[in-house]
Amino acid sequence: MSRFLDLTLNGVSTGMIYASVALALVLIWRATRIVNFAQGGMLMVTTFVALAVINKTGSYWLGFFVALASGLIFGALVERVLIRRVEGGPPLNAVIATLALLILLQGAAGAIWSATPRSFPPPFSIRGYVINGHRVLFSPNDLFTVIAVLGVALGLFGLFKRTDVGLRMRASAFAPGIARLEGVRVGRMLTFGWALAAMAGSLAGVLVAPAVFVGPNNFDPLLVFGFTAAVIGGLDSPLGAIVGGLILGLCLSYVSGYLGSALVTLGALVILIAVLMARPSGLFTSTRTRSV
Amino acid sequence: MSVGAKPRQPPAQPTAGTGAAPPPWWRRPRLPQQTLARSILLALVFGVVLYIVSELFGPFNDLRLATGAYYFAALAGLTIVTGLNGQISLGHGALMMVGAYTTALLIGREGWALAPALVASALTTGAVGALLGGVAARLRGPYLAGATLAFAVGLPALAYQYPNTFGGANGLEINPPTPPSALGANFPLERWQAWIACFGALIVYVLLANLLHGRSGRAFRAVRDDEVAAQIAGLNVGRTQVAAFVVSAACAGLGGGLLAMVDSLAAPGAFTLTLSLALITGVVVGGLGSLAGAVWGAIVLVMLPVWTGDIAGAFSLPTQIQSNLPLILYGLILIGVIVAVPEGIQGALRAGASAAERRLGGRGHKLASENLTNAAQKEG
Amino acid sequence: MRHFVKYSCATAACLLTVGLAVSGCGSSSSSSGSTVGVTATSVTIGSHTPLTGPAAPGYSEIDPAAAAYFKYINSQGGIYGRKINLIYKDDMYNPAETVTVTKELVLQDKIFAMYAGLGTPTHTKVVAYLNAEHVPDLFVASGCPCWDNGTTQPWTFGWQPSYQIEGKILGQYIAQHFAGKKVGVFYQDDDFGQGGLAGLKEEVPASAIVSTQPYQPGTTTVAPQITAIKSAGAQVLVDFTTPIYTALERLTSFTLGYKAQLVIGNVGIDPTTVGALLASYSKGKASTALIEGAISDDYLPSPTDTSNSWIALFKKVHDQYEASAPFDGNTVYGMAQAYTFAEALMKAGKNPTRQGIVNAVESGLPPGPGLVPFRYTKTEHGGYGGVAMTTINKNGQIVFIGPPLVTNPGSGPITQYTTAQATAPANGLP
Amino acid sequence: MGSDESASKLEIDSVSVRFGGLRALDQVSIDAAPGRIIGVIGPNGAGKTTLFNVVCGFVRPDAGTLRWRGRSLAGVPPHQLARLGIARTLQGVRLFPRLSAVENVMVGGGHLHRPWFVSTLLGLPRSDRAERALRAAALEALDQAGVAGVAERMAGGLPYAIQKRVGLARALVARPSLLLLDEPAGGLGADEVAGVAELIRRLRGSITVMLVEHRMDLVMSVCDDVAVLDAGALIARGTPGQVQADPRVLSAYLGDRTDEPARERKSADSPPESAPTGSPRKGRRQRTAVEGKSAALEVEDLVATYGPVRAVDRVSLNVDSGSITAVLGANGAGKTSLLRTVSGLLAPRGGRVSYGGKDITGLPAEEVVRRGLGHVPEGAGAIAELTVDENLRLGSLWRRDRRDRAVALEEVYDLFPRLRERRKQFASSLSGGERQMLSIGRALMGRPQMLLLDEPSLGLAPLVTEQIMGLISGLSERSGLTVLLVEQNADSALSIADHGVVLNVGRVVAAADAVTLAGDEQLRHAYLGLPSAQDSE
Repeated sequence: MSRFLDLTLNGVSTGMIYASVALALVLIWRATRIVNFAQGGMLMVTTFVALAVINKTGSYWLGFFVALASGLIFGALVERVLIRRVEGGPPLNAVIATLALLILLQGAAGAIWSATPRSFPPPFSIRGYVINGHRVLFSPNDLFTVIAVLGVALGLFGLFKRTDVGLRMRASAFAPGIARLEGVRVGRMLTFGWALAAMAGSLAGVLVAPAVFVGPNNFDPLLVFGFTAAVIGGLDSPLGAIVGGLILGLCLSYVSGYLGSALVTLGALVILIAVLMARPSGLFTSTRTRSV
Repeated sequence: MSVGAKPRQPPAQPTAGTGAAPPPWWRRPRLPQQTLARSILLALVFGVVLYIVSELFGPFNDLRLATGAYYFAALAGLTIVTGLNGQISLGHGALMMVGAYTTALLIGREGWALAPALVASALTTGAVGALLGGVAARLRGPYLAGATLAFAVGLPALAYQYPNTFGGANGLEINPPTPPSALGANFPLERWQAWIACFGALIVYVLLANLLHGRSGRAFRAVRDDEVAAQIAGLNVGRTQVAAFVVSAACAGLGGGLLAMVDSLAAPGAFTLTLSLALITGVVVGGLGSLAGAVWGAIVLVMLPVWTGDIAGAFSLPTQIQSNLPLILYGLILIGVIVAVPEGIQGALRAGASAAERRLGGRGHKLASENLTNAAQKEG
Repeated sequence: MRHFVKYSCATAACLLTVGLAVSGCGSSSSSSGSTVGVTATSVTIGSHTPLTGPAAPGYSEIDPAAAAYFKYINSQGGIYGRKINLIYKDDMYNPAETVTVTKELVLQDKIFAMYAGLGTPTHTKVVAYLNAEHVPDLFVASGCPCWDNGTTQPWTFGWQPSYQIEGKILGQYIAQHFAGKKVGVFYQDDDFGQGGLAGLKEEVPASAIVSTQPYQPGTTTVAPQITAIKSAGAQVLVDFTTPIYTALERLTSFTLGYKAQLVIGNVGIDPTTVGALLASYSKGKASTALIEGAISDDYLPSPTDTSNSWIALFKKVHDQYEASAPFDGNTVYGMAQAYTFAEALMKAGKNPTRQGIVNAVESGLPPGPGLVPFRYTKTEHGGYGGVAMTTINKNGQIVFIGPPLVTNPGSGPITQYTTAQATAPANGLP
Repeated sequence: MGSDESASKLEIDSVSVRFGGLRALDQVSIDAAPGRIIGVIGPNGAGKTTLFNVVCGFVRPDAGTLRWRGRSLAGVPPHQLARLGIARTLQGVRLFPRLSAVENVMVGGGHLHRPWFVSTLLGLPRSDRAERALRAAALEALDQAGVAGVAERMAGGLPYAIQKRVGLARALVARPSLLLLDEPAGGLGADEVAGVAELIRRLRGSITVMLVEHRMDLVMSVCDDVAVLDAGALIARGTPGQVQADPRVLSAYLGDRTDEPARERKSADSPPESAPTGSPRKGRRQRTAVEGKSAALEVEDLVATYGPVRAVDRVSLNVDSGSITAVLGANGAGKTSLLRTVSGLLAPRGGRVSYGGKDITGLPAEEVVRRGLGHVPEGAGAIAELTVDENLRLGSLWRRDRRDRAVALEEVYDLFPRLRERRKQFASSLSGGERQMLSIGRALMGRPQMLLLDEPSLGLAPLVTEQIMGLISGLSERSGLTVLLVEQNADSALSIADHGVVLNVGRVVAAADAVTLAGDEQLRHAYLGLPSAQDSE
């Protein structure tokens, strides 16, 4: 029973990490209809930046916020410099462009920071809480992770729902033509969407870095599982990203714990297919009928 | 308030009959009308070309030729499903893995000869493709991408889960094929492997060309262009999509089998997500939707790492930078190509060819050049 | 239909052109008569190793370290006046790439010998080829017992102690010092972890092993495995892990409040690497606090033991040629291996041939920086034949706690090796 | 075809279809007797295409039966119809753009010549034969459609009219016994329509043809029988002559429905209880001071294209400041394209647009709106995923003055009290009329000086239409708003307009003041294909 509890808690904390990568992917998909394979590389770079700041200043929180800020800038930059150039073309080209960016970023990170992974400090203790005399697999730092992801999700939710910019972004995502008629500069909103998405991604990076360390390839699995989570939840739904991440995190924790770690990726495949067979556009996207 | 132009309809009647001037001699090779005869002839031409190329090459370039040939088989498969049928697949690396393991198991464990083992690999992978295609036919766009990506990541787990059959992380090794003694004792193994791989690729090319220019290829492309119109025209969209996946998977399976033969192995480390992503990159950069594009894609996949390595080798930089420079160049070149020639290499060549044709052709060949443009589009 | 023909012909023409272009470049140098890869002034050897990709961490340091050592040797005049030129190529730990780069090295770069090809899943795929081509395949960087077969693979030689040997010796230590305690094993699900586990099982009674949990390289969380070992009540935890997973295991155990006597295989103990990964958790103590007291083993001097003449030599070379890289266990590994190659080349004589260097190795090599002897004979190609037990002290340094022990990969006995380590030559030349 | 022709009868019996609350088809029964050409007409949104979709199996009817040759079509998937002898063309053209014309047609005949998969793969003579036979049949069909000359050209690059014919050939090649044509003349010029009519006429007697059309010239000249749908119900059936004379039909088209009980299209759509101020007057507007006003919008020789279609063809018009100008014309006449080009959503290919004396040609939409030009788009202009409040606020976001934004919001809510009630609801939950109000309200949030309105009455009940027209008229009168109003419902539009312009196939065919235009033959011609002076030219 205590094992089940441990696996569940482990599932929740890894699930929240997946959720935050999924969130980043969903934001970009909603804004520009592109699956951003470079997300893993972008958050890797911002995490390296954060680590450099932390090592220089000794302040975790400064590094934390620098990561988020550099994510914002990086996302906007990528959209302006690269994505603009492939947006109008065949949809697969954008995918290839983000893949190429991922390779480029991993190469650059390897050249600058070397392949050797580094330690990234957690802001809070990683010693698990004690419940009923049993030290569980859930630490103050895990709690921080959950709170931070939910906080950013809520923050984004608030931004979307409560602010003018959010309203403009949603209008641009749902109906770009109508948004333009109402004076929304849709191009800027796309850039801002990429910036926000990269920020959500960089959050995932700093949150997960203490547990997977910082290296050019250390975040690769994160992208795969984050994308899987986003697809499970439905690529148009931020809420779906959170729920998808949690579902995936929990299921994979149980698969790894009860069936063996070899089956984790296969488990992800099975879960994904099961969900998509029931709902071909994910849990939280309503399937639209095709037009004749 | 002013009133616009009065209705005046230009006669839009098309000219009756074919009307096209006969194409100039240089673009009408006199070839047999029967597909079968033409296929054989083409295969012979290609075969001779490849034979000459392989003779010119040293053993290592022969190996590159063989590598290019198995990449081509997989890329041609991906061309069918993604280029012609419009279904994105990020899972063809895993399909190659199915083919490679089938070949390795049949040769290594069951003692089969190479040829039947390769055929069985194509068939087995085709069957797996039917399953995958059944799922894929229900999914669209990024959801299909996600499902196939999960397939690419998930399938290698089977190798770890059943180490007794699949050899775990180490995978399986097989003996390379032995060149027949008739070729002489010093006949290089790599050339023999190149011949086999090219023969396989040639079969894929000819069969797919037959398929694409016949009913099935039309159906694939029609479903890609407009699913509703295809249904109205009597095509079973779901079945066509599954069929495309089956054909595509069979090609990838053969490609995987050839990989197993060329590299003498089947191991999970050779079939990671990176391979699947490299394949989709290859078809897009080569030119989506034509077999010629798949040829270019194969050349890119084989040669680009070589070129980036050579360029990087020309510098003398600190180890850390030197090691990563090829990756950086690879990424930069890919981005450059995607931005500069969004239609891929084959697309750019066609555009260039028809532009040159127009300039050279003059007025007498106006219709002919029009034909070329159309033909070029048709190939896509 | 005609278009199809036309494009096919065009494609064929393109292929031919590309073919001609490619055949033009490369494949020009073929030394007549003399040994491939050996000239009057140089010996060219090649290696495959992951320089990029998920397997690169740590491993990517080994070949550059070796190259640095060869540069040092070259600056000292080389071996019989020949400079050693090491070409190492990135295979990204992908076996198909390993095959390609190996053939490139052999066919195009015309290497004299394959040197320190890294990894079991990768290098196993080229052993048959190298043996068929009679290319010396020296000092594979992996502890698989599969290199150790002079009869079927006369050209292939291992170098480090096999994982079984290591497992056996660690197992004996556990059986002797922690008798009656429950043992849990956390291991990488490949031949490295499985080999270690198999060796361990030779010595530790099956009843004592309460849980064996494999992990997949690349997995992001090992919590499910550690909770299983913890709930099985293991009092001794054995890690056959890479440094990253050693660190992940330590962090997870820390979170769980799981305390057991740690035993860590040589691959995953390097205090520099593991310490760097755990540095953020040290809170003022040594960065290796979480692995303090861990039992391990080694066959080379510790990189932190500056009093050791070999370490001093390697540090000097490192500072001269590869100062920007860290100086850790991988560096020592790479340089020690390079030294072994220099020994073999020296022993092969003034006019080295491929057969000559194989004969030289088979006739036995001095252990050089190693604490234990090589098991090189006509039939045995296994490399170092044992290890010595170590532990991590308060300062994060490796301390030897026992004499060098040697054994064979099978069920042979474990015996002490009493010869002391030789002193490093001042000029680095054997 | 021959023997079973007598049995080749399509029976549509009391078919009803509902989409959510909308009743798309209401107990429609139509028989198509063998060998006859039946036209299905009706205003936009009458349910014509839905009827075809039901026949083809894309839409499952909620009630009623369909029988073909005496057998039920229930559960027959669309791709099997070809084998049952039913072929269809689609609205627009929807050729396979990256296939050549002849390949397009070959796809349509694919079920007639099916070689074995393996023989195709190997290129055996058997598949060659099948392929040749199919190609011959396809070329014949293209020839029949009069476009054999383009056989090898890529379909996507063909002129629109040619594409239409290729589409027809794609249906004909299957040698159907029943041919369903969905707007075969849509987007074609008069000469081209005549050609299509000739083609269809040639089919008479050999196969049954059912066609959905807005182009009355075509319907009237080829059909044996005409069925008229309005708001999902069959309202008339008879020969073209009978139908043209039927007052119900005229009122369905021109919107004069005073003698008819209002039919509710939407179950939830009761008209707004408090009609906004400025309730509509039934008579024409009699505005006087028109000549004293300056031109607000000037359009000169404007050209815009959608792919191969020239949607707007050298249109020129002026809209006076403070006036209401109605742009009329049948479906596909280019009205919406005209608005989209003016407001910057569609890049013009030629010509000039100026507003308030300043050139705004080619200015992007987000900038045009900042010049005080609001655009109320057609149909579901309300963004369904946003709430009423959000939709409205979106309209004023570009304006700096935050306080005035709130004022504007209150003003719009005052104008549409019904929206205030639903401010927290998502737009998707609104009725059609409410959505239209929301779209208009959102445009007003930007305090525009001019409003471009695209079919505000589309799909609305007559009463609601009346109220919306009243509202527009009131706005114009009270605040001097200039309005360019695109409408199919000519009578409603002209009831409030000062001027009217009639578009046909992208061109202006008539322009006059509203009173003159309402009685003009030209208008009736454009809508119902009645003979007019122009035809005798």
